Amino acid sequence: MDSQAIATLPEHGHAEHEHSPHLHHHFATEDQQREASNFGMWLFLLTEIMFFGGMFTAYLIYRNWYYPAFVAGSHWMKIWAGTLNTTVLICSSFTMAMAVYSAETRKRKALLRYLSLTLFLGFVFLGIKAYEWHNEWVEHHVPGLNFSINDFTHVDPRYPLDKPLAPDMAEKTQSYFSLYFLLTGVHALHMLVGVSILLFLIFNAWKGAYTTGHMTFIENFGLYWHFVDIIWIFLFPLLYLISRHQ
Amino acid sequence: MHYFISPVLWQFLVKWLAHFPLFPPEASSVAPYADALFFFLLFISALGSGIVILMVVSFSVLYHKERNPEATQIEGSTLLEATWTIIPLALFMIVFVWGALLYFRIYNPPTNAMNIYVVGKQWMWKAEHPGGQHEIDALHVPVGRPVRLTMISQDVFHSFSIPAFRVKREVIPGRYTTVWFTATKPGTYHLFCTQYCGTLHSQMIGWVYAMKPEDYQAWLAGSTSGSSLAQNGERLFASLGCNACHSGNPSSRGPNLAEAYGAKVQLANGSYTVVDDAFLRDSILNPSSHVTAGYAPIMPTYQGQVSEEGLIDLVEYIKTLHSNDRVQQTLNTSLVQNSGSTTGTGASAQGQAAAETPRMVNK
Amino acid sequence: MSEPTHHAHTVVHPKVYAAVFGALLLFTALTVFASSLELGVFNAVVALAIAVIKATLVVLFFMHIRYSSKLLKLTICSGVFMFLVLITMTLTDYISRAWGLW
Amino acid sequence: MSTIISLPDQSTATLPKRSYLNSEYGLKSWLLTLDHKRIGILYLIVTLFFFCIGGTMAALIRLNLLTPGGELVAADTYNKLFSIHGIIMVFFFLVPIAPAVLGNFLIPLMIGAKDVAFPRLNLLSWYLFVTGGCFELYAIIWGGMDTGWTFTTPLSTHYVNTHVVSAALGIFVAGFSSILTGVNFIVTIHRLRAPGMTWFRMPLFIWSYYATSILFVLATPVIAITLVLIVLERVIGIGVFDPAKGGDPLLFQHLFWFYSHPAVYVMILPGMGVISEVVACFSRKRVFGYTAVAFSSVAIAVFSFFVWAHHMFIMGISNYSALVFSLMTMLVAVPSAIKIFNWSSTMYKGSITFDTPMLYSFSFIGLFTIGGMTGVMLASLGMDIHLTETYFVVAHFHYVMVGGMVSAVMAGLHFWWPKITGRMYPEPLGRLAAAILFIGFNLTFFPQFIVGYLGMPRRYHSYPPEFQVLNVLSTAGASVLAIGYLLPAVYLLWSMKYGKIAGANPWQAPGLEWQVQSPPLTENFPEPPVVDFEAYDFEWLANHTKSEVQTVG
Repeated sequence: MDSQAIATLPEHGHAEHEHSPHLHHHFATEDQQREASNFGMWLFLLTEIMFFGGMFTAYLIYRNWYYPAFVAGSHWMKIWAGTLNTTVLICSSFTMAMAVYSAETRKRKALLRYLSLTLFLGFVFLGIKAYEWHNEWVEHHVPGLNFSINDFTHVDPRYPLDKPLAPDMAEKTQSYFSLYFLLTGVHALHMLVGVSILLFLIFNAWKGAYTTGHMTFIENFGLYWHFVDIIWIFLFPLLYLISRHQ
Repeated sequence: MHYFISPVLWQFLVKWLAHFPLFPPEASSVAPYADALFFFLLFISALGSGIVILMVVSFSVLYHKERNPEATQIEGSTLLEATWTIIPLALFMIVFVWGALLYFRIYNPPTNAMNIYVVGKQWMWKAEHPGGQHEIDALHVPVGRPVRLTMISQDVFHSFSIPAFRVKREVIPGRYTTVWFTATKPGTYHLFCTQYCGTLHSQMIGWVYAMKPEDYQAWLAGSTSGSSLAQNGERLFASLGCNACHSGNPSSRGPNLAEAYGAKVQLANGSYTVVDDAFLRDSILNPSSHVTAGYAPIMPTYQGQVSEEGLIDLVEYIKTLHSNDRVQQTLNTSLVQNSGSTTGTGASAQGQAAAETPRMVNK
Repeated sequence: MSEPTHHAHTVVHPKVYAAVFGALLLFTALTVFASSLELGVFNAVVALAIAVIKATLVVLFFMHIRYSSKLLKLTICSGVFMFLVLITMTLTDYISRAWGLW
Repeated sequence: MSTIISLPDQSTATLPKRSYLNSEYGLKSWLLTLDHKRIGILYLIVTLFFFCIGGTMAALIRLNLLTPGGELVAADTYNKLFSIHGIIMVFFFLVPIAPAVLGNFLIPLMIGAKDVAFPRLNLLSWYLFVTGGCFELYAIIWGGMDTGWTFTTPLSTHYVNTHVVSAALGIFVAGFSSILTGVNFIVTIHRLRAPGMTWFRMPLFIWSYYATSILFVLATPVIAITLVLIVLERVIGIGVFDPAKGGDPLLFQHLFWFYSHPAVYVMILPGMGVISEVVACFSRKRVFGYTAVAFSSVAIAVFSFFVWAHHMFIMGISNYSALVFSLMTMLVAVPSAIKIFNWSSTMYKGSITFDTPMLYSFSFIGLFTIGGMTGVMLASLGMDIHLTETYFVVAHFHYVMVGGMVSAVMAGLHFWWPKITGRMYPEPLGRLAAAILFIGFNLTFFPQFIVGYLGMPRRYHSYPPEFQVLNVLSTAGASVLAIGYLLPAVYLLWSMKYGKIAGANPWQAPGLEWQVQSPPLTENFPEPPVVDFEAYDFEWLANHTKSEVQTVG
């Protein structure tokens, strides 16, 4: 690589950047490299927005069409679990932000601590989600695999004021649960990917990789983690809260 | 030319080349309108392409390197660019408005149109005339009278296309779509399924027979199946027990259906809707979404119990229901029949028909 | 380059993170509380409004957009815009089908 | 100022000692390369492989349609043929060929960068593409799929028993390759331009690739999730698109076309970029109205998100939506018209030569104009009712994609072939091939407009006998077209070894990519270039070469 050539560039003659081991040959400066990867990560998050966009569209349409079924379906959601999970994710977002901060201020121990906390909270979230899914399996609420409309055609003891649904509308609770499993499933898949990357990050952070000033990777992972949090911030009210009223 | 090839082959070629169409027949009232727009579009296309070709060819000749060794650099011209932005835009707007008007002409049937039902399934078209005439892969229509097709698919997307009439409409599972036309020339025209629908998609074709009104009447009379759609519907109505609630009595549990078709009703959620074919069909399949104000949502769904043809019969029956006399009559006879085993009274003719009707269901 | 490559990189103080964290928890509590009220249509409106506020907080502070270049702000806006185009233009079709033929 | 360029005699030129082609040897050096130029060539090889598959299917389709009875293959075989043809050609040839091949090779060279922003991501997207392709090949070899490339529900979810799942997964995986390529290009164009390369000094090629990348990033994820839904529907039956379970099959159409209409512009926008370069170079003139052409690329990209439901006019969308989408479609046609007129006027007072790339550009302009105008016919609501789902539509999109895009790809491939390989192809054969392609194309697809207006539906295995003459014409044209594709394949391969040495700048073009040796070095520019001239600045080039000749000579 011709580092001589870079040095001749008038605007970017910062000597300390030239020999940085993290600077890829096609970038002139480390700032440029950092901005580029930051921008790239954001573009990737845009595709994620659109990816969820298709599912949100489907959700809105069917909620419009089969509102009573969505009411009945969301009554079977455990609000405490949803609230707890929202809190867990928000906490993990906070610890992730703090991890990025620790990397910025080059504190290896703090970085390790916050990353491990984030990882732990990620597992807690997945655990609670798995518990909920297990419950839904037991209650025969998994469309396509294990579904029965029984719960919706009879009065729900916990909601004695609710009228049971007519069989045709009760069938439509499948739409609700399909979208529920689709949205939470794809979200959990993102969490799984995030958790796996976190393991890798912790290993590298332990070796001191991100506390030398080169922290693009951890910064971008932070963006990803926060994005997954944002998705949940919308899923929680959509699936658990807004359809609870007749 | 024909000295070099065999005369038989030559004659065959001439015949072949002389007898293939380049333009479809115009056989409906909208066809001339569609073709007028088409010729306008052809004209502006030719104009546009002509200008482009003229520019490219003349510049190629005029400014060929041999003739013009040195290019003159030109930045652009706002005036010219504005011209070729605004003129195409104006032309496209004309096309848009014209096309939209034609669209409404083709898809908004006149109120006096006669109705024929079409059911699409892999891979055939079934047409059902109100008089009970059934046909497969064929459609007989009178000339000079608006015909509305109410169409539905039993399985996948199909598309009902009559090129000579310039009409086409997707036939969708779960939902009625309509199209209308007035045939203007007696004749036999192609009927195609144009939406890819599986293995034998290209066999899902048939013929449309546009007939003089008197021929059509003769055909109707000659191919009757004995009972009209409404009569079939009446039997189905009774056998499904619809009359138990929709008896028309003021105290009955279901809304009165006499003269219901075309009326505006208020639904339980407060909104108003016009009772049309689609509303009737959906109410049978998804009753809880179509509860009339003032009634309890107690009607069971008939999803999976009535075939699309059966639904058409029911819809047609309700459309023709002007009073509840017959409903109550059927109700009485079926009561009689139900109690028949104990009282030993013979069932009436209608009761027998009702007993037969399970064959109509799930056909 | 037309965009400045030497963008001042701000280090956000943990106090800001803590404040945002507190606000997020507060809004979570609020949205759960609001869902227990009978507000009719406004249940959905309130819940979504709170979700939008929470998401905005996360984007602005945790994701550093408040301190980022215009390019990034524009990028996010365009993404949200396209998301809304997908949803609204599809939904208008469904809603306007009820208008029937005209 | 003069724009006449007197270059030293190029015939004595030799291939440069060091270039990206000979920097490393061996299969591994190609499969693990991070060099954008090598990745571009990897893409070229794979997409051409898929083109051969798709082309074979097309040949079989046309042969089957020689006779009205469709005697060559059985109906379900025919359905598989056109489904494979569509899926392969759309997702594995047209979408990647221009962005991934020409874009990868040229974007860094044109903006003065050493590489794309994320070289490893770039290699990853090639591997994703190959993986997607393997899924597709698996589906084809183990029996094919017969859904058509549009995967219409409920046909694709409940009524066919073919390899829909692996076909959909293949497209899903390849879609991520598109997304990553798009991300890479946008970041590269924003962040890696050479000093002095401002937005309005960029070649128009870069503008149109920028617009394409926006479409990649924002539209592709929607089809990804749609195909996931199809797969889930088939595997576990979740019923989002199933009318029997209360789902709406029209929702599938909405989501599918939200991607697939912008995808059409993914296919044509890069072609437009190529044409801008070629027309400017062979007219020796700056593109007429640079700003208008640049912004019309972006306008096409933006408007293309608002037009998707024009594929659904007869499917029962609401009247209101039909009006809105028809209007938006009319609007998206305007920027295309602007471009056509601007290219034509670029030739005004130029100094035109008719080298092969220029001939392909003429072919593009002609065919794309016809394709565009027939697009306006289809966008017109009432006309669409009669024309849609017939061979008219088939002819229309082949005019745009094959007539337009493939002509543009051929123009680009010939134009940059000397840059890619360092050697020239035989010029007379090139011109002949361009002429054959144009004639063959029109012979193949023009009869389809007529047969379409007559009402012949698309995807028909057999058809009424009165359409036979036009179909025979079309098949005859297809055989000419096949020669038009085979001939360049032969002479381009031949030229890789035996073509005469091209030299750095055989076309005397002013773009940055022509100021470096051919084939370029692995790092593209030994010294980062400083750009102090506008795009298509032939006067700058003339001065530059003159001073070089003076200092060297």
